[in-house]
Amino acid sequence: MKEDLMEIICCPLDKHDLDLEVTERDDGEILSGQLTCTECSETFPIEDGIPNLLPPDMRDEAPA
Amino acid sequence: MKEDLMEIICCPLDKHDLDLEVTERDDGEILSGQLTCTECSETFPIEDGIPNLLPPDMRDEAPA
Amino acid sequence: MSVREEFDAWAAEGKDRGMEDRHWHTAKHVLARMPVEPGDTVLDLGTGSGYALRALRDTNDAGPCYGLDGSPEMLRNARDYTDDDGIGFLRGDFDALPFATDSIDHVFSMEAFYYASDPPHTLEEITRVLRPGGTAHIAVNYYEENVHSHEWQDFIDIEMTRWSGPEYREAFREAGLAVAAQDTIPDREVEIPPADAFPTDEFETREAMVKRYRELGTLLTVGVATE
Amino acid sequence: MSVREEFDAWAAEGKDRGMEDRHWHTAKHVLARMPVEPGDTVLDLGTGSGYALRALRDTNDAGPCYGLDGSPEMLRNARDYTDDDGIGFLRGDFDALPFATDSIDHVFSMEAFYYASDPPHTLEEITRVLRPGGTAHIAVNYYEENVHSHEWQDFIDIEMTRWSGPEYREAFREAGLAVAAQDTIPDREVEIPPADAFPTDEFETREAMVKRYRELGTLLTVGVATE
Ligand SMILES: Nc1ncnc2c1ncn2[C@@H]1O[C@H](CSCC[C@H](N)C(=O)O)[C@@H](O)[C@H]1O
Ligand SMILES: Nc1ncnc2c1ncn2[C@@H]1O[C@H](CSCC[C@H](N)C(=O)O)[C@@H](O)[C@H]1O
Repeated sequence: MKEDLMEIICCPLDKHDLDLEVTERDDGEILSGQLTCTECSETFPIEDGIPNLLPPDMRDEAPA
Repeated sequence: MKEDLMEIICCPLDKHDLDLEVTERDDGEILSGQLTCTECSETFPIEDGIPNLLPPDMRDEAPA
Repeated sequence: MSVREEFDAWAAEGKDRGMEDRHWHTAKHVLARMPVEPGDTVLDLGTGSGYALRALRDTNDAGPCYGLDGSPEMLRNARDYTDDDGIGFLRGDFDALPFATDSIDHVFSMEAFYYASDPPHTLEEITRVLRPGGTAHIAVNYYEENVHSHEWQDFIDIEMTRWSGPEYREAFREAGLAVAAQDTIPDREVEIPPADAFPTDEFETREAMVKRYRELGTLLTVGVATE
Repeated sequence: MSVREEFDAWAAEGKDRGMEDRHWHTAKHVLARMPVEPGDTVLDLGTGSGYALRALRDTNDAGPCYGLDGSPEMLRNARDYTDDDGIGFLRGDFDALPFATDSIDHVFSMEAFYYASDPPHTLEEITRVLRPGGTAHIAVNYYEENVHSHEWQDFIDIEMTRWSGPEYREAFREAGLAVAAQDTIPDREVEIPPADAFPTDEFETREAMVKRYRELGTLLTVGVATE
C-alpha cells in the first residue's frame, strides 16, 4: 500500500483514525506493518503490501 | 385542465399561489377561465382547456 | 421567429408525430431508466406530442403527469392524442416554470432543453421544482460531440445551445443537481441504407451515418436534486 | 465456506480473469455512464481482478482508486495486473467499510453486492462513505427477474441475496440513497450458438439464452447520496 491510503482509511469497527507502523518498505510502497485504531486499539496487519482491514472476528487465518 | 392542477401550479413570475376563476366547464374539465396571482395580481388565461402560464411579456397573441 | 411561431408551424405540418416516431428510438431507453414509482409526479419539458407521459402512465403507473410546451398547436395536438385524466398540459416557458417548489418527482426532457433562452437558469428552475431526491433526465441529440447535429442551427431561427457532455455535467452541478450518470444512447433502429446510396442529403458516407446514429445517438445527463 | 475460501479458490483457478472477460460486456457500459471527473476518488466493492479501476484510470483520469475485496488471492492477482500508483487494494468486508465518512466520490460494484451478509447495512455503509452528491453504481447479473441466474445459488456455499429491481430501489432509498436511474444492460457480445446446438448445459432453448443475455443482462441501480 501507498502511505497516502492513510488519509482515507479508518477502523472498520468504530470508523476512527488509524496509526501506521511500518515494518518493511520498498520503493515508496509499504509491504508489511501494522495499523492500530487510535480509539479502540484494535490492530490490523499489512501483509504483502495489502492492508487487512477485515473486522478481527472475520479473519480466518487458517489456509483455505 | 383538471382542477387538481391548482395544487401544483404557481405564478411563473414570483412563484406564489394562483386563484382560479372558471368561465366554462365541461365534464370536470375547465375549458376557459382565468388564473390570478395572489401576490402580484398578474392574470393568466385558460383557453381551449389549456392554461397559458407564459410570463406576460412572452405572450405573442398575434397569430404566427 | 418565436418558439410559438416555429413550433406551431411544425405541429400544423404533423412534425410532432414525426418527432415522436424518430425520438422514440432512444427516448424509450431514457424512459426505461427513470425510477418512476406508481403515483410519482412527472414533468415533461417541451412535451411535443406528449408521448413520454403516455408511456410513463402505461408502463410505470405514474401519478399526475404534466406536459409543458411553449407552442399552443403542439399542446392542442398532445391533448387530442390522449384521454387519460392523469395527464395535463400547460403552456409555459422553460425559464419561468409555473410549478411550486419541491412539487415534482421527476423531470424528463427530450430534444427540447437547448431551445431554452437561458439554459443555466432553466436548470435552476428544474432544481427548484424537484423535491429533494427527485431526478432530471435531460436528453439531447444536438450536442457538441455530435458533429452531424451542428448544422441544425441553420434550419431554425431560435438560438440553440450546443454544450458538450462535460459542459452539461458542469452546468447541472452549478445549478445544484448532482450528476448521477451520463452517456450516449445509440439509435439502433433508424434504417441505414447500403453504402452505394451515399452521399445522401444528410451524410457524405455510410460510415458517417453509422457514427451519428449507432455510436453517438442521444446524450443523456441524469441529475438528482440533493436538497 | 467463507468468502475467503470460495474466492481464493476462484482466483487460484484463474476465474478472476474469466469473470473480467465476461463481465466486461456489460460492466463497460456501466463504467461509461459514471460521471467520474479527473481526480475523483473511486471505490470498487468486490474488485476481483481490478479491471474497473484500471479502466476508469485510463479513460476518465480518475484520482485515487481503491479496490476492496475479501479474498487475499483476488487482491494478490489484482495487484499484479497493474503498476499504476493511483490504484490501491485492500482487504475488507462489505459490511464494515474501512473508509472515512464522506471520503469517496463514486462507488462501483459489479457482480459482488449480493454476497454481502447484510445488504441493507452495506448500502448504509456506502451512503456513509460517499460525499453528498456522490454516486453508487451497483450492477448485478443475479437478480429476481433474471430467472436464469436463480440456480447459481446451488453452486456456491455463500448465501446470496436475490432482490428484484423494485427491491433494489426500495433498499437504496431506505439506506439514504436517492435512486437516480435503474435499468438492465443487455450483453450483446456473448456468442449465442445456432438453434440446433440447444439444449446446452445451461439453456433449454436458444430463445432462453437470447432472453438471458440480449434482453435481461445486467441490472444496474444508480444511487446518489443526498446528504
Ligand atoms: N423555451 C421554451 N419553452 C417551452 N417550450 C419550448 C421552448 N422551446 C422549445 N419548446 C418546445 O420544445 C419542443 C421541442 S421538439 C421535441 C418534442 C418532444 N419532446 C419529442 O421528443 O418529440 C417543441 O414542442 C417546442 O414547442
Ligand atoms: N462480503 C464480502 N466482502 C468483500 N468482498 C467480497 C464479499 N463477498 C464477495 N466478495 C468479493 O466479491 C467478488 C465477486 S466476483 C466479481 C469480481 C469483479 N467485480 C468482476 O466483475 O469480475 C470476489 O472477488 C469476492 O472475493
